[in-house]
Amino acid sequence: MADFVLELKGITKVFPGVKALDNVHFQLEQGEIHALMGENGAGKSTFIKIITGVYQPDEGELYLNGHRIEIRNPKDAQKLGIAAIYQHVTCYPDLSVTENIFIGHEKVQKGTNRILWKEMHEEAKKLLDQLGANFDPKVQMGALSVAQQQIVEIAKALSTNAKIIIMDEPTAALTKRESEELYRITEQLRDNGASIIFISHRFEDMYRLAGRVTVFRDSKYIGTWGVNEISNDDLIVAMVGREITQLFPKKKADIGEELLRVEGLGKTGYFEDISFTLRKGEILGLTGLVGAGRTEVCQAIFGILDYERGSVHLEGRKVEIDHPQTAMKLGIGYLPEDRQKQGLVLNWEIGRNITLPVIEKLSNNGWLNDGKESEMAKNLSEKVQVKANSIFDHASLLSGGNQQKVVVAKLLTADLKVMILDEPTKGVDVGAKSAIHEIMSDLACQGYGVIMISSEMPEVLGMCDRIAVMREGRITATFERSTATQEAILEAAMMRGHAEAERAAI
Amino acid sequence: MKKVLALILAVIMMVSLLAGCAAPQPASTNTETQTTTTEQKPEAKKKFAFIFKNTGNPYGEKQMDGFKTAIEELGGEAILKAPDQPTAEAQIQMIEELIAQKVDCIALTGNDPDALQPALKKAMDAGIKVLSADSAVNAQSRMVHVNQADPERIGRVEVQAVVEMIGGSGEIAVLSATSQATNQNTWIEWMKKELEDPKYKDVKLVKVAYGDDLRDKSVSETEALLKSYPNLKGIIAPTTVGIAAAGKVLTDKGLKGKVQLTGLGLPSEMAEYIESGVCPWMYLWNPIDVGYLTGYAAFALVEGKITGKVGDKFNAGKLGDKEVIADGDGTQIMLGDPFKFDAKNIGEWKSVY
Amino acid sequence: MKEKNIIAKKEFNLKSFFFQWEWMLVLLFVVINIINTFLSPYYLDPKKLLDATMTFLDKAFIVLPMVFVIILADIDISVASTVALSAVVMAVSYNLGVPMALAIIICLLVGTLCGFLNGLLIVKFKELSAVIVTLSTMIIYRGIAYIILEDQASGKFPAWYKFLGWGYVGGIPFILIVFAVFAVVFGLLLHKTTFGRRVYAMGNNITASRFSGIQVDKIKVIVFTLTGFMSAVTALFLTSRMGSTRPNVASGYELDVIAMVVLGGISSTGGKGKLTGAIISIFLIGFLRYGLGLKNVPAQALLIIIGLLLIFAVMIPNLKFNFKKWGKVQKTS
Amino acid sequence: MAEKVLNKSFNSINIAKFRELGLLGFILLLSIMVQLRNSSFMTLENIDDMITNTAILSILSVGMMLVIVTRGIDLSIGATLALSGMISALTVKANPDLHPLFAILLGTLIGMACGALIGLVIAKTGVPPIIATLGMMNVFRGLTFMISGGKWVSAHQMSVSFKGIATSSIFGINTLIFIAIVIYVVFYYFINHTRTGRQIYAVGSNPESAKISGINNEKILCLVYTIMGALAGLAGVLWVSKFASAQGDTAMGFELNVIAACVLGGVNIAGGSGKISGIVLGALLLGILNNALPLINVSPFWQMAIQGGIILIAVITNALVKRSVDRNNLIWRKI
Repeated sequence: MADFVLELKGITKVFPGVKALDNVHFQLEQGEIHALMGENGAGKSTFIKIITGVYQPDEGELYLNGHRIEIRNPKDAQKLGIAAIYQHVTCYPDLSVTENIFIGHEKVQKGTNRILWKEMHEEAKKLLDQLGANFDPKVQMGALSVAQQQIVEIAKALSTNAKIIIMDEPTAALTKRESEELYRITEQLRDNGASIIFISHRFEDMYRLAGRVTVFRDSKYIGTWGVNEISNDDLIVAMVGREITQLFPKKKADIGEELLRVEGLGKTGYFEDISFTLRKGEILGLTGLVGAGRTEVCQAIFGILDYERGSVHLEGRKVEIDHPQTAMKLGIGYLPEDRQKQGLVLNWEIGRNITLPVIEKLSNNGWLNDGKESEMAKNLSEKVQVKANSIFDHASLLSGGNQQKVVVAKLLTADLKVMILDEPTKGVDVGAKSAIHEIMSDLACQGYGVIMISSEMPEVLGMCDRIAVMREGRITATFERSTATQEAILEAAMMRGHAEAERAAI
Repeated sequence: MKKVLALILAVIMMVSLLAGCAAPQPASTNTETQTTTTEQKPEAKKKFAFIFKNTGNPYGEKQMDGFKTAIEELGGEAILKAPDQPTAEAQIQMIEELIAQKVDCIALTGNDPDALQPALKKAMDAGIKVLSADSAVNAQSRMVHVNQADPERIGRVEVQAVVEMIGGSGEIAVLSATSQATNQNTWIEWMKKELEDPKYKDVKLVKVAYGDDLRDKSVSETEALLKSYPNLKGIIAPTTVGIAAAGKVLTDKGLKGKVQLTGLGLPSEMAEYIESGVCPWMYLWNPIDVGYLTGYAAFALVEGKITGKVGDKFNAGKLGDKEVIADGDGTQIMLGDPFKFDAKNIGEWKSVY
Repeated sequence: MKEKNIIAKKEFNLKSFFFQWEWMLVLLFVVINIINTFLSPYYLDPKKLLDATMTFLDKAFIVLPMVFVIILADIDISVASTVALSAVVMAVSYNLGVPMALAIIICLLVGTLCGFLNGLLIVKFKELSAVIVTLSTMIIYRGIAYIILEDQASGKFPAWYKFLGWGYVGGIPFILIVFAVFAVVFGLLLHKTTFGRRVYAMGNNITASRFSGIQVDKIKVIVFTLTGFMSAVTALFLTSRMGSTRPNVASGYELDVIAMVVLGGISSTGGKGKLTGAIISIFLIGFLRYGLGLKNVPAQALLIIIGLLLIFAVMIPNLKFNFKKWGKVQKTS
Repeated sequence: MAEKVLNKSFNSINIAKFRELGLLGFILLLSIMVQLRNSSFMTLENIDDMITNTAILSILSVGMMLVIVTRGIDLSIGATLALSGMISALTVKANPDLHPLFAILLGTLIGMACGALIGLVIAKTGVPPIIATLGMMNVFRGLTFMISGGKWVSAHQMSVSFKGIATSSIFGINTLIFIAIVIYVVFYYFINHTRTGRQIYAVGSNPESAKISGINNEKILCLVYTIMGALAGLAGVLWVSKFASAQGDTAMGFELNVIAACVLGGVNIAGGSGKISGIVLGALLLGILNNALPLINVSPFWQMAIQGGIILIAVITNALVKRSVDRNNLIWRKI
């Protein structure tokens, strides 16, 4: 058992004011897929960056095949055969796919050091084919979908002939079908002799792939188990440090009269002929593949995008929404998909972030009122249970789940009727996830209408009263909670005609 | 809250600083700390300031040299200043600085005839003598102007020169500095007046181009002139950058003898083209003398020998006696006629300025 | 898990209060004043110091709105041309017989319009950055000034107009008083109103601001319009100080103004900085120039000193606080 | 899905091509209009003049493009140009027998040193490029005045061989143009076919990822500003040789022309993209404007406004064209 491909002993990393890793251990066996789990902020990302040489540990030792090593920079890691696929895809949008794959280890002619474009394009094409992707490697990276970019990242890892591959939440942005494709690729990599560290929040990822699982909590090492040795509940306890009684705490809400009605909404190239209604106390799920136009429809209702055809009716009255401010005044709120880019001012204090949408209302005719602001910020951050010492902590210092809670708190500031939540639990740890679900359920009980965009099937089935499925810009089916099944939804999301889709739709 | 506090503290700091200033000042007699030459008089030396248009201009450096020589001959202290850009705004700031230094006299070559008026008035109100040199400021903002040469003479002489070069008939053009340069515009006016004379009926002024005293622009303007007017026979460039740039273009294009060039230029810049014959001859005054005369005039103003009225006379060292004469609604002191540089004398001048 | 109480009261932290860029500037300001006092016996004269402010405060009016522009992570390099155009239009309309008071209003309108146009173009063509838009309008505005006035100067304003640039109220220069009033107004606007808060939000993250219901386009246009307006105010005072105007006035002001703003600790990447910093840096640069001018330091040396000051002033806090910032960056990643 | 992507990529390639074609079309249109007004425009001689005058601008644009690709800007190049021009002119004045190649080398080295200094300040201390170069602009300009002592170096003080750099020709092409073409070719190869060249784009496209990919961002930044400095230094020598005069205020404000050429040439000010062919066309457009406006007798007072207007129209048209192409793409997208 001494022969681990990679072993880390007693790793500690301290940043000013924070201990990001505290005496952490890890052992990776040859040819295994090893899941690394933990809540956001448990130290997983820092841990990876130590393996890939982005950070240096303050204490502790690294062993590769039993030899003590030091990884001073990412280049060292690359030379040692370690590659990482990061959570937020780290691509170069202006460069071609080929370049993205080969950046840092381009093929060059010996002697002249000229880049061999032709060879690289061919090699890239080969790698992509191997991964079942059929786009042209000369395409600009920025023109690809997130899932395709993920595949390029994997191709990049393959191209370095990496022996150790780290995947940091690769499935977070993927749909079920795309995840399946990823599972297949990951297993293929393992079969070819690579050892893989797989980080994910999704239990299904772990069960599907991993042989062993290691859990971190609060920067500390909790333990390592074989996947079959540990129950789901025990794993949650290990990660969260407490028991979570109910993953989808859907409470029964009284469904009232119609709140929002969308009729024949269309925008060339994005979505067509979108009609649905939302009633008081109802949670409407909007699902489908990433890129099916769900986000665009909701952003059009919220006034971020404009729509070219159709109409939106609020409480029976036709409304024109040309700007988010109008939407908010009418009582429509939107929780954006990307909390870091669209939801938060990261450099700002929690309090300021929360009150930003209603700053005008809290002011005395335009003059800031610090007292009212802190009061509201305090109340709301307690209500959504943000883990922070004060409302003056910077949002950038919070973990992903807590950041998401702050964004939810922002939504609660305004006097809303309709709330649109776009992937509210994406990349959020188990604890925060259930907290967000609870808030959502409470809101419905209070008579709000909630639209939830989600790609995660259990979440959709567990939380929604009704489910609308979109495919390529159109609504293809609507299900009542009682009649919805995973298979039916998948069928509506993919339909016939796409050979790949059929294959992926289990 | 912090911001307000910071603001208040900053204000307090300022106030206390100013309050400190109000405290009795050190006696003004021991303010002179550095002495460079032996003093002729027991009390502090009188201070004479000269502000040129901009720094890094050899023409201006020579003027300042001349001014300094004169003032040192007379036993005063010369302060030479020039802003980094030729703007009136910068000169106003320098005038304020000189007023604060309690100089006795400010001489300057104005970057704008009118814009310096309020600042110079303020200086005169503070008892400082003000005169302009070379590039005049308006009559209200000066006591007297030292004129390097009569603009009428400059304008007429240049037309006469170019007409002689081209043999009495043909198309000519003017390549000036910026479109708002006062000196150049006055000269061009006089050129046009000279051309009205019937004896120039065969000479046609086709265009006034502006090279903005920039090398690259002057070059492309010259090239445009040559192309737009293929029959062009002569160019007058009454500006040092313009004439050198035109000389370069004519040399490169091998147009020596086909297109004649004259104007106002620095001998050092133009030596190459005068020696080669591209520019048979040109004119300029001696900038050192302009500065020197300005120095003597400044000293005479401070000593009270002249007041800037027409008819005042004073001795200007090696330049002999000079008289104040009328100039529009102001007065001026004339240096003399422009000096002609040709292949014979350029050799001895090219290393001087 | 117990519900934790979240603190909502800010504690006054003496260390962090003094650990601010503005104090560094104040310190620098004091040092410069002390050095100047030693260098020149003429420096420490309150009346002359007040007079000195008159020479650099004209461009200071643009510094105030430029702080907003740079907090928005934009830039406006057309300000000097706006000054020239509004000054020229004012002078020309006065000389065409328009009463001076009306000519002043026209001047302010022209400046405001120039700024509004910048803002509109920037908002309507988001593909073009503010640098490109204002680079083109910089050339266009001054070009129009040339078309209007050609090679002429225009002036001969009524005598009372001179008061703006040269007058005193109770021994204090009028321009200083007006500047102080504007400084307070802009300071309150930036730090005490919802408008200012939104400007900061946009500078930090414009997408999140939009999603939070802020009318980002409207605010951007307002900020650029304000910049145009204040450029026209500069035009008023500059023209008064010069007594006449030309199409080439105020050339190079844009770089001076930006230098002052950045020295004041307003980050060119947006979202950070305070108005006080910019105001201190106006006086810092102004008095530094004045002091060195009194010593008759050559213009070229002045250029070098100010250039180095600018670089070092921005460099020093970067070096000093590096590890602190570094920590934050790492934690978020 | 795959079909959609192919479609998309096809169009994105098209847009890049379209930008340059559009610019080329605009240049042709402008040329025809000028030609109709003044027939001497399209003569060989005038074209030669025009390209010679544009050579220096386009050399500098190459360097500026690299700087902008890394999300930076360099305002100091006018001053760097003046400084290296002045020092090499003074050297030539002191040693008339100096081989012109040595003068070129000297100027380039001085510019390189200036650029390296800027690069170090920006890369090592994190001072924003606009501030660092604004400060250095003042410093270099001041140094130029100090070194020259306010004097100019004039034509007669320069050796014939030195002045000959700009007037001579190689293989029948004016040396300036020849040097410019060599620089285009070298840099085309450098940015497209070498690792370091591609890393410049990687750093500009996504600095964070570049760090993770093991690219030394600081080294790349230093390199880019050093190249810019070296090109400015080279341009300084060429400038002085071309105009046969070195002044303290040489090329004041020239940096704005260079930035304008880059912007017209489609270099994205937000970093990550820019092509040699684009900036050559951008520089050419500016060169044509400078050459043509005096030729067609436009009043000097109108020239500035016209130039500004054309720059604004060019960038706005570009934006509008790109929009309509994008919209067309959407219509073709099947829903």
